[in-house]
Amino acid sequence: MGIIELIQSNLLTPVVLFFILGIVAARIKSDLKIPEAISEFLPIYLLAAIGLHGGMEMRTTGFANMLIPLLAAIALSLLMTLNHYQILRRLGKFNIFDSYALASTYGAVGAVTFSVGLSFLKNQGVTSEGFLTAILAVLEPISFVLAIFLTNMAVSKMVQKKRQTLQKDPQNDLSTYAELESGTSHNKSFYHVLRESITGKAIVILLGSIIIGYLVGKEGFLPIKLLFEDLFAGAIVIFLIEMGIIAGRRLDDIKNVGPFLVGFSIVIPTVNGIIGVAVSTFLGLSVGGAVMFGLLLASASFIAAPAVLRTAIPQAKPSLYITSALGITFPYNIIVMLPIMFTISSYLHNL
Amino acid sequence: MGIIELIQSNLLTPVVLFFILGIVAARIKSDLKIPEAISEFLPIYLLAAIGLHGGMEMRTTGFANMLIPLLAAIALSLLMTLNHYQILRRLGKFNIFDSYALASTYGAVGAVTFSVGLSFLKNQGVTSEGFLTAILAVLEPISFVLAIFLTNMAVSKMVQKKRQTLQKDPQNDLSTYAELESGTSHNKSFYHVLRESITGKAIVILLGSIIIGYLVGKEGFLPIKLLFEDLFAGAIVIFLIEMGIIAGRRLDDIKNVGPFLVGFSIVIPTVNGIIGVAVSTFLGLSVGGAVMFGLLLASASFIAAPAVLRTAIPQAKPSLYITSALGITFPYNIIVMLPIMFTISSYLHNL
Amino acid sequence: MGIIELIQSNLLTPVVLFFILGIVAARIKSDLKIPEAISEFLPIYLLAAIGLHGGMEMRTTGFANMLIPLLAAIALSLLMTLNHYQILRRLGKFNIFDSYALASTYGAVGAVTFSVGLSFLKNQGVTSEGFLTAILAVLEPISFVLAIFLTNMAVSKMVQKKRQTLQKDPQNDLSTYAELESGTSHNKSFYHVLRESITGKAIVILLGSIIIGYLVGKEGFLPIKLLFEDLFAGAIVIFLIEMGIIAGRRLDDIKNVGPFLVGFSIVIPTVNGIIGVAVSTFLGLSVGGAVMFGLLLASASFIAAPAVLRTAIPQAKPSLYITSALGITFPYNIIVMLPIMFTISSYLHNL
Amino acid sequence: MKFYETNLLTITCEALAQKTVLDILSKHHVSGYTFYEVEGNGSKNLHGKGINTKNVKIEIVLNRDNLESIAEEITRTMFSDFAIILYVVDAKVIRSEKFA
Amino acid sequence: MKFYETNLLTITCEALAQKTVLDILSKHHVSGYTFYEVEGNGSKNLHGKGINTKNVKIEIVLNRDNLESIAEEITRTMFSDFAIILYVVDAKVIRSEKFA
Amino acid sequence: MKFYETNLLTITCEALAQKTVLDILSKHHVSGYTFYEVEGNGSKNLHGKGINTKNVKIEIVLNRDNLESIAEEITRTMFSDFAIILYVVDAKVIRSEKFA
Ligand SMILES: Nc1ncnc2c1ncn2[C@@H]1O[C@H](COP(=O)(O)O)[C@@H](O)[C@H]1O
Ligand SMILES: Nc1ncnc2c1ncn2[C@@H]1O[C@H](COP(=O)(O)O)[C@@H](O)[C@H]1O
Ligand SMILES: Nc1ncnc2c1ncn2[C@@H]1O[C@H](COP(=O)(O)O)[C@@H](O)[C@H]1O
Ligand code: NA
Ligand code: NA
Ligand code: NA
Repeated sequence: MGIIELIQSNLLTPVVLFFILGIVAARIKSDLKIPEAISEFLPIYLLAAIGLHGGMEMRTTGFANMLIPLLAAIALSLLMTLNHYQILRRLGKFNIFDSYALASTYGAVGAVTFSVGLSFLKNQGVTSEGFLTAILAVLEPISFVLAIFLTNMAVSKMVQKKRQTLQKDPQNDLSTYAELESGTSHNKSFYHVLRESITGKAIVILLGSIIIGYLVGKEGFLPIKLLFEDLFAGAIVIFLIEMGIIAGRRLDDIKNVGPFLVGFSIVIPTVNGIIGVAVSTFLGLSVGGAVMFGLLLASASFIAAPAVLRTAIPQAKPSLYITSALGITFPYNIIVMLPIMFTISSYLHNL
Repeated sequence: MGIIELIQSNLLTPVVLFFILGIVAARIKSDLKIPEAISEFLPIYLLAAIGLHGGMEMRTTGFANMLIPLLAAIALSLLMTLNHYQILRRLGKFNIFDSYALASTYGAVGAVTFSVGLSFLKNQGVTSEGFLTAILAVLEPISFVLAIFLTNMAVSKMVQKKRQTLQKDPQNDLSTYAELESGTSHNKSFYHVLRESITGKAIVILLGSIIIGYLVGKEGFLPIKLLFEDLFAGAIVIFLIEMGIIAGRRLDDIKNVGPFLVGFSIVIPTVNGIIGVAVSTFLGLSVGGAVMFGLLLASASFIAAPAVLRTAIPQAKPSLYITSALGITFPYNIIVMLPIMFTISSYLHNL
Repeated sequence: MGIIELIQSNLLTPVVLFFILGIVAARIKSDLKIPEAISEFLPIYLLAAIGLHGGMEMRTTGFANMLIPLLAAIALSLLMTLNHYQILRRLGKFNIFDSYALASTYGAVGAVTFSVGLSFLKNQGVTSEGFLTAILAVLEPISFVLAIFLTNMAVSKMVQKKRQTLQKDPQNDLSTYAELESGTSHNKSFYHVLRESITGKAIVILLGSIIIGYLVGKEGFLPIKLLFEDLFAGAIVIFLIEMGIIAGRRLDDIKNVGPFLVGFSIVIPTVNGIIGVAVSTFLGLSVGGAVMFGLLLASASFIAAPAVLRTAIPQAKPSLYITSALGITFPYNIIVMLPIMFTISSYLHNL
Repeated sequence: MKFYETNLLTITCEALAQKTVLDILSKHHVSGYTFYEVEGNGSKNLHGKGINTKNVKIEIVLNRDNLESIAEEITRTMFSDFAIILYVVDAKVIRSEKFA
Repeated sequence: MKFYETNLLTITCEALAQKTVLDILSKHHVSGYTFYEVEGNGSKNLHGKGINTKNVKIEIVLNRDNLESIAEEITRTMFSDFAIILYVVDAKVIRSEKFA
Repeated sequence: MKFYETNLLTITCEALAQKTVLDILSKHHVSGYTFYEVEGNGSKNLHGKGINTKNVKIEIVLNRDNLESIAEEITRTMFSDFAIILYVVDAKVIRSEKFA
C-alpha cells in the first residue's frame, strides 16, 4: 500500500471519522458533547490500559533493551525543546514566555496521540515494544521541567537587568520594581513543577499501571482483559468525539495564531517524527516500535501541557499552545503522520 | 405465541423489568438515580450504536428500496401531526399552544423507543431494514418544524385580530399591544427551529454514525463492535432504569393531565402504530422492519421534544407533553404495542 | 497453598494493586481521581450485577436452604452489634453516640467488600450460594435500625434524668431544657430510619436485581451478560482506585482515632469473620459460601453507614466510623481476611 | 483599593429557559455572565437534575441601566411561561469598565 | 421597575446535613430554595467531592421573619454537630409575593 | 438573632488559575472558602466546560483587612494574565469568629 492509500484507509477508520464528526459538530454549533465526567474518565482509562499492556509486555521482554531507547528519547526530547525555542524566538519573533511554552508543548508527548497510534498499529496488524509505554511516562514531564527552568532563568536575568537600569535611573519607580519581583515570584520553582508533573494524574496512573501490569502478568490480567484491552478501541472512539469537538471550537483561533505557528505545527512534528523513526530503527526497534517512537517525538501535549504551563508560565498565551497542539498537530499526526511514519518505518526495516 | 403470551414474555425481559424497577424506586421515593453524566451519555451512545448499525446495513442493501418508505413515513408523520392537532383542539379543548406542542410530540419519533424496539426484535430473533435508522433521523425534526410553523402562523393571526379590535377600541391600551407583540417575537422563526433541530445532538450523532457506519463497513466496525453492538442491550437496561425513575416521578401528574389526554396517549400510538405496520408491510418491508416502521409512528418524543418545544412554544405546558409521552405512551409502547405490532406484522406477512 | 502464599497471591491481583495505587496517589497528593458520576454509578452497577447473579442462582436452587442461614446471619449481626457497643463503651470509653454509631457500622455489611469477595472467589475457582446476596440485602439495614433504636432510647433516658435534676434544682434553666429537647427531636425515629434504610438506593437496586434475576433466569440474562457479568471484574478495579484514594486521604486521621479503635478495627472483623465461617460451615454452606458468610460479618459499612448515621445520630463523629471502616477494616478484609477465611473454610470443609 | 458600586443580577430558572435569557442579555449587549446547573424547589415544582428537568442559575454583574431594562424584559416576557426567579444584590468591583 | 427589599440566606454545609436543613425549611413553611454541590475548606476539613465528603450550598430568598427563625434554629440545632456556615445578604426582588 | 457585618468576596476565573488564587488565600492565612465549577462568558472568551476550558467560582467570607489585601494581590498579579473577575458583596454572619 502506498502512502496515499494508507492515508485514505486510515481516514476511513472509526477513530478518525468520529474525530471528524466531533469537528463538524462543533463547526455547525451543535450541542453535541460528551459529558465531562466521561471525558475526564476516558484519559485515565486509556492510560491504565496502555500501562497495563506495557507492563505485561515488559514482564516477558525484560528491561535490558529498554535503556538505550529511553536515553535516546530523553536526549532527543531535550534537544528538540531547545531547538523549538530557537525557532520560535528567532524566526517566529514570539516573546520568551510564549516561546518556552510552545517549545515544551512540542517537546512533551501526547498520551491521547499515543493511544490512537496503538489502535492504528492494531489495524495494520503490527505490534510495538512494551517499554515504549514506560518511555511515554518518563518523557512526559521532562520537557516541561526544562522549559520552566529556562523560563525562570530568563525571567531572573530580565529582572536583574531592569533592576540595574532602574537603580541608575534617578526616578527609580518603586512600583515597577515591585511588579517585576512579583513577576518572578509567580513563576514556579523548578522543584515545584517537577513535583507537580510527577504527581500529576497522567504519570501516576500510567506508571502505576505499568507496575501493576508487570506484577500481575498475562494470567492475572485475564479477568480484566475485557475492560482494559477489548474495549480500548471503542473507548478511543468516544474520546475522539470529544477531542474533535474541542478541536473544532479551536479552529476559529487558527487565524489568530498566525501563519508562522501554523507552519510550525506541521513542519515540527513531521521532522521530529521522521527523526524518531530513523533513530529508533537504527537502535533496533521493530516496525511498529519505530512508529510509536516517532509518534512520541512528533506529538504535542494538549491535555497535560495547559494544566502545567498555565500555573508555571502564566504569561504565555494558552490560545497559542492549545490551538496549535490540539487544533493542528493532533489531527495532522493521527491522519497524516501515522501513515507516513509507518511507510518510512516499513521501508527502513526492509533495507 | 399469542399476543398475551408475547406481552408476558416481553414483560419478563431485563429491559422492561429494570424500567419497572425505576418506576417503583421513584414511587417509594428512593434516592436511586443514575448519575446525570451517565444518563446524558447513554442516549448519545445508543444513537451512535443505532446509526453505525444502520449505516453498515445500508452499505450492503443500498439506498434503492429506501426512498418509498422514507416518503411514506414523512407523509404519514405530517398527516398524523395535523390529525393530532384537530383531535386535541376540537375534542380535547386544549389551547392552540398545548395542542400544537402535543400534536408534534406525537408526530415526532422517540429514539429511546426505537432502541428498545431493536432489542425487542433481537429477542424475537428477527432483523429489520438498516435504512429505518435513516428514516428515524429524517423524521425527528419534521413534525416539530411543522408544528412550530403552524403555531407561529396561528399566533400572527391572533395578534392581527386583536390589533384590529384594539384599534377600533377608543381605550386603545398600548401595553396590551406591546405584550402581544412580545408574545409573537418569542415564538421562534420557522428557520430558527429547523436549524436548531438539525444541529441538535440527536440528529448530528445519528446522521454522523450512519455515514460512518456506511463508510467503514462491517470490517472497519470490527474493533469497536464490542462497545457499539455487544454492549447495546446492557446499556439500554441502564438507561431504562433512569427512564423509569423519571416516568415514575411523572405518575402523580397523570391525574392533572386529565382523562382525555390519558386516552389520547394510548389510542393515538395504537392507531398510528397499526397504520404504520400495515402501510410498511404493503410497501414490502420485512416482519421486523414493519414493526420498527410502526414503532416510529407510534412513538412520541420525550427527550428531544421538550428541548425544542420549550424554546419554540414556551406558552405550552411541558407537564402535559412530557407526562403523556414519557409517563404513559412510552411504557405502553414498549410493553404492549411492541408485541401487538409484532403479532400483526407476522400475521400480515403470512397472508 | 498456605495462608502466607495465599495472601501474597491475593496481593498481586489487579483489584488489590489498583486499590493500593489509589492509596499511593492520595498519599503523594496526586490529583488522580475517578469522576464523581463514575464513582456514584459503579456501586449501583456492582449491586445490580451481584443481585442479578444471586437471583438467577436462587431460581435454580430455590429458597428452601436459605432460611436457616438467613436467620443465623440476622441473629449474629444483632448480637455482634450489641457486643461491639459494650466493647466500645466499656473498654474504649467512647460516648454513647460514637459507640452506637461504630457498633452498627461494624454490625452492618459492606456491599463493596462483598463484591471484592466474589471476585476473590472467582480467582480461586470457587463458587458460593446465590442466596447470600439476599442475606446481604436483608442484613444491610438491620444493625442500623437496632443501633438507632437503642441510641434514641438512651437519649430519652438521659433527657428524663436531666429533666428530673433540673426540676429539683431551683435555678431551673429553661434554655438547657430546650436544648435537651431539641437534642432528642434531632434523633430520628425508629420508623423513619427503617423507612429510609429500605428505600435507600443500595437496597432498592439490590433487591430489585435479585427479583429481576430470578424472573428472567439464565436465558433472559444472556443479552446483558456481557455488561453485568463479564465486565464485573474490570468495574471493581475502577471502583477500587477511587476507594483507595478515599482511604488514602483518611490515613492521616488514623492517628486521631486512637490505638484502641485501630485495634478494634482489626480484631473485630477477624473474630466476627471466623465465627461466620465456622457457623456457616456448620450450617452446611459450601467452601466459598462460608467465606462470603464470614465476609458479611467481618465487613463494615462505609458507603451506606455515613449516609444513614449522619442524619440519624448526628452527634457521632463521622471521622471515627468512616476512617476505621474504610481506612483500616476494608483493606484488612480484602487483603488479609479473605485469604485467612478461605484457608479456614477449606480446612473446616476437609475435616 | 478603590471599589466601584455595581449590581449583581441572579436569575434561577429551568434549564430549557437558559437560551431565552441569554438571548435577552445579548440583545442588551451584555456579554459577560456566569452560569451553572442547580437543583431547586419553587412554585412550579420543576426542580431537580436529570433530562429536561434541570435548573440553571445565571449571574450577571452589570450597571444600573442594563439591570433595569433586562429585568424588565425578563419579567414581561418570561415570568408567566417559565419556572424562574430573579433577584439583585449590590456588589462592588475593581475594574468597573469590565462590566457593561 | 420597582424592587422589593428581601433577604438571601446562604447555607454551606456537608451534603449529609442537607436533609436536616431542608427539614427545618419545610417546618417553617419555606418551600422555595435552590441548592448545588460545592467543594470547600473550613475548620472541619470535611471538604471535597466524592462519596460522603461532598458539600452542598443552599440558597433561600426569604423575608425577615423566616430568616430570623430559620437562622436561629439552624444555629441552635446544627452548628455543633455539622460542618456548616451560614450568611445573609440583602437582596431585591420584583415579585415579593413569591418569597415567603 | 445578632448578625455581624462581614464581606463575601467572589472570584470567577479559568479553572487553571484556581491554584494560584488558593495560594494567595493561604499566603494571607485565609483557610475557609467554597468553590465550584461554572461556565461563563467574558472578554477572554475562555468559557465553557471541558478539558482545560472550565471556569471556577471561589467564594470567601472574610474580614475587611483580608479582603483589601487579597483583592489587591489578585488584581496586581493575576488580572493581566488570566480570565478572571472579582466582586464583593456585604454579608452578615452569626459566628464572626469563624471568618478570618
Ligand atoms: N425562595 C426561593 N429561594 C431560592 N430559590 C428559589 C426560591 N423560589 C424559587 N427558587 C428557585 O427558582 C426555581 C424556579 O422557581 P418557581 O418558578 O417558583 O418554580 C426553583 O426551582 C428554585 O431553584
Ligand atoms: N470563610 C469561608 N468562606 C466561604 N466558605 C466557607 C468559609 N468557611 C467555611 N466555608 C464553607 O463551609 C464549609 C463548612 O465549614 P466548616 O464548618 O468551617 O468546616 C466548608 O467546607 C466551606 O465550603
Ligand atoms: N459581567 C459579568 N458577570 C458575571 N460573570 C462574568 C462577567 N464577566 C465575566 N464573567 C465571568 O468571569 C469569567 C472570566 O471573565 P473574562 O476575564 O472577562 O473572560 C467569564 O468566563 C465569566 O464566567
Ligand atoms: Na513531542
Ligand atoms: Na410518532
Ligand atoms: Na459486619
